[in-house]
Amino acid sequence: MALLKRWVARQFTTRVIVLMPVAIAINIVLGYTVQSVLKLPIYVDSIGTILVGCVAGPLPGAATGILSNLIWQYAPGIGPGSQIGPFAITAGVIGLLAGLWGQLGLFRPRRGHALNIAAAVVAVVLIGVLALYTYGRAFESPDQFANATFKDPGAFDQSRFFFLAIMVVFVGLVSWALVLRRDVGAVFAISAGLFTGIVAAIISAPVYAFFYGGLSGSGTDAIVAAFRAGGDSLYQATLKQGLLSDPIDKMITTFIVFFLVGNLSRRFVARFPNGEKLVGPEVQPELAPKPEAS
Amino acid sequence: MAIELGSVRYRYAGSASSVLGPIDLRVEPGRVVGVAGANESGKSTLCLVAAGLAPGVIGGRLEGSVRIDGVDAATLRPHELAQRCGLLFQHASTQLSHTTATVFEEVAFGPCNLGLPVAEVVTRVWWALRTAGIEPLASRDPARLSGGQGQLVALASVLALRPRYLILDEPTSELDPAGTQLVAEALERIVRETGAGILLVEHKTDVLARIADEVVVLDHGAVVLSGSAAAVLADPRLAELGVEPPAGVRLERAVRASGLEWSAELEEAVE
Amino acid sequence: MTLSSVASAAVISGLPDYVIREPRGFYHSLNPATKLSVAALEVVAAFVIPGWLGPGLVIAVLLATAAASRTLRGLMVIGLAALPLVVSIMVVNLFVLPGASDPIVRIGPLAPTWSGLWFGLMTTARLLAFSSAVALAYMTTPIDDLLADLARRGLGRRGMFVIGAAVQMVPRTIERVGEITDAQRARGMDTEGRIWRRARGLVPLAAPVVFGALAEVEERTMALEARGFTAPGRQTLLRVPADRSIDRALRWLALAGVVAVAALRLAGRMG
Amino acid sequence: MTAPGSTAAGSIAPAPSVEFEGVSFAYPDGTRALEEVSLRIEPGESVAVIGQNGSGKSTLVRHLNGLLRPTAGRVLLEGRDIRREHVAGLAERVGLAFQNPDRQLFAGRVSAEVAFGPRNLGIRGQQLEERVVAALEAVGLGGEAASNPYDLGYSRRKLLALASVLAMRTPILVLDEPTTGQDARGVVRVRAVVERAVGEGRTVIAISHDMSFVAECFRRVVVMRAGRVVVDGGPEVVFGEAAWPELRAAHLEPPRAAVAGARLGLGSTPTDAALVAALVAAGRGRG
Repeated sequence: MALLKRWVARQFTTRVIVLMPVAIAINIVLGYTVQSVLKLPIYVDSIGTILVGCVAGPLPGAATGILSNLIWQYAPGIGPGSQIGPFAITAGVIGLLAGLWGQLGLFRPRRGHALNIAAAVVAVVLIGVLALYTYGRAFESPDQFANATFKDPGAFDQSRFFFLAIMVVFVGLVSWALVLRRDVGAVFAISAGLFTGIVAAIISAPVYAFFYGGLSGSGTDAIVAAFRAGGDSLYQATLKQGLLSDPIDKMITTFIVFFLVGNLSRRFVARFPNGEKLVGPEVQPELAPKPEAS
Repeated sequence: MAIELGSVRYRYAGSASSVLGPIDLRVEPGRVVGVAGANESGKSTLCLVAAGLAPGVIGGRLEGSVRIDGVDAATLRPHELAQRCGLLFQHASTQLSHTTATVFEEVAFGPCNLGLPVAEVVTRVWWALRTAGIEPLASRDPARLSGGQGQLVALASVLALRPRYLILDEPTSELDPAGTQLVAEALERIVRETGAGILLVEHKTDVLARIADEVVVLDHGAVVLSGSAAAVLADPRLAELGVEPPAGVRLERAVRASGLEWSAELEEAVE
Repeated sequence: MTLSSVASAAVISGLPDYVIREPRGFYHSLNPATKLSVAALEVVAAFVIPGWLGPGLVIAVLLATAAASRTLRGLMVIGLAALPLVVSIMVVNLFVLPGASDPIVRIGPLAPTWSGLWFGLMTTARLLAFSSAVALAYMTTPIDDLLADLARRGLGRRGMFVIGAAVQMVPRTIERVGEITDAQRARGMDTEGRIWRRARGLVPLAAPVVFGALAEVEERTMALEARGFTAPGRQTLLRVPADRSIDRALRWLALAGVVAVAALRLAGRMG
Repeated sequence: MTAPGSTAAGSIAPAPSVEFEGVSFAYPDGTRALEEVSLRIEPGESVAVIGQNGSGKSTLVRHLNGLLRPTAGRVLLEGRDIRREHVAGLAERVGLAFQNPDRQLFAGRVSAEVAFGPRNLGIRGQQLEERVVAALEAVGLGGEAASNPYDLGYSRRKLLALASVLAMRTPILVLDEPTTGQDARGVVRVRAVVERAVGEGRTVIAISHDMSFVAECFRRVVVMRAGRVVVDGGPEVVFGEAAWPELRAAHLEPPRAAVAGARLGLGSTPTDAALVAALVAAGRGRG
């Protein structure tokens, strides 16, 4: 019991308490800005949650996610605030998972040692098998999607088609990260993002289906409509849509967070509860905290 | 009775070398000790150390002793330190709590944290607002103030904890001339009326010339010049230490350098 | 401090009016927890009572409450914000509702169905009932009243700070993101070109938000410590929203309502 | 026009003239920030804009690269209205260094940060590298190319932000409060950057509260109050005794040398050097 209390207290230092509101505001504002300024079709409304999770731990991460959605629902300043509240559960799980990834050191920069590369390969295989299984299960009904969109039924096994789409994005992001940063750690981070995305989709689907008839008011509704036209149930269509867009969104988000954490001044990161797991033992001495300027 | 730093050295967590020290410094109640020096010469670190927050809150390693009114700062917890020694930074926006709707409540944030009775909180808030010279702002929204006003609210918020000493880290560096003037006036009033001891880090040597009794100059973490404000600010080594001398001193130097005499008439005109 | 009435507390403590901020009107003056309980009952009723009775009844009650508390306009804004979702719900359900086979009319391959129309309208009604119920609580309850009330019911100062600061941080972050967008556009970031060129702006836009915030976190942490944030014991609450007997009665009623609706549903008597 | 010390990558296009024609601007919340400002800045001029916070200085300069568009009036570069031009396109001609570096630094390395601007302008390879090195040298950060920007102190981050705009080699350079938070060495760096840019024939426009910096580095000073230009002229005009009532109304103090010169009846002496020259000319101050 005392151990549990210490574990909790260790994650909620004053520094983390100060970071949380900032992260909540980042969640609410940044996703909206990316859509309005850069006009990109992604949500990225969990950067703050994943950041807190990975620098502070699972509990602050979960708390940041849950509070983000509740506060956005309660005081809807911008964007789709007035419908976001029920997804507090998803956001909480995303934060919790990010905290686990952080404590496992998945956001740490890694060099291309043989051991790291081997571990990365294992991670990719694991996440690939997991994704294949999930997509196989979710799409196990006959190929109605193909019926609805492609004239030739049987030309596509839709679970494989979607699995492939996700994997293309995965490989694309991973190779971009490797070219950009020459850092094997990116493989772990983006794998973690894919896992998070799958979990998020599975949790969100019933919420969507129950509260909003499976729709979100954004462009992805067209996909839901296509599945439904193919004969899927409300829930199934929503889940399939989620399994397409959530993993992509979360892979991009974790990719951004990985990039951010890698670019962060060591001095800032090191003072957070998860600091040493993010900075990692591979940091050269000259990267150790430098004196604060006046 | 004083803040006393005895041969203090400090290094940040994970850093191999000291960024500060050795430093011996004494801030007595009713006195203003100015600190000048180039950027990254250790001035901010000195503030954190003197306020007892380093290493208490940010880690790192301290050698030597920091005593506040004879008590070893290392034995005091942050909220106890806060009631002995107030700390103010350069950006007003980072110091306000951003949880309050009025300046009154913002200033009350500290006393409320201490769990004081409401009547005591109210008394302290009015006192702090009066001392900082911002009673008329009490009902305003702290998020909608000018830079100078915001800094004075931050100052009042620190005063409300009734510290005997104030440590100010470049409180005017982000302010326009009007804002700088407001803060300088408030500091003069605080010393006069409360007898607080002030450690003031400041780039604007004109401000130091106006309100500091003594000035120390830091270079690479160590005190290289110290003495009365007038003497230190007129020291010819100031510029090479990265400190811009006050306007009057620069003018005097320019006049002398051109072979002219610094007459009483000139000195009066520059005052 | 007594919890009986805000006004009497003000007399005792001498708090200024702009800190008390006495709520105007009956619904506004209800205790925040009461308004949240009522909202919870409304949401549960809208979703659990089958058919049109649930959402219809709830929307009627909401409109009446909003009219009485002069928040109709605000409710309209919330309704408008949900417009994209409403349109989507109507269109998708009208044309592709799984299992629907009662077309209103056939236009080529498109066949809107009656059951799709009803399902869409029902989902819309529930959605509007849900977001309006929450919005009404928000519009009649300032966030610091809610926090003060939660604090009395056991929320610690850390929780209060996180929620209170987050709410105020949103407009500040919008402002900050605006400045960052300006700075990067001034350096040639493309916000108008092709998608992959725009995608390259993702990190330059997101990174300064996060880095800047983290750089501030250091100073804000120390500023909080310097204001006694980690002092032991409970903090003083300057203002505690009234909790009258009518509040307690309403909360019991709301609880009873939730239980009744759930029980009836489970018993299947309304199905 | 090739400036001394510049390399092959360094030629800078000739500066266009800048003209504000009756520019008014109101923010969406109704705050009126500019009231019919008319101003013409010739190529190669160095102009300081001074005034209290909230007087409209920052709003004014944000019109130069289209970040803000006038609610009335026109902004012209080389006689052409910029209303229809994209910010990304104007960035080629107008470089704007903002006051707060933390609103733009995003890269993990100092050199990558500086490369962002010129890269957006289509500069690549050798040329890009040269520009980055030259810009970092100009602000004295030559040795920090591989550092993390946030490992530098605030004042050096500010110099880095300045370098990131310098590297774009725009013919017009706009600096918002470049000396704030700088120590004496930093101010010397900023002065050198301004003087060099002026020497290269670029137009330099700076907002500043530092009156001695303004008086010594700029040949023209524009005083703003409540969204209007109230005084406009050389430092000797703006800091001369006749303009003091306007300065005071704008909550500004003339430099010490100007005050001393006026008290001694030496006319307008906005800088230390001007005061000394006036003393010599008047044969005063000798023992």
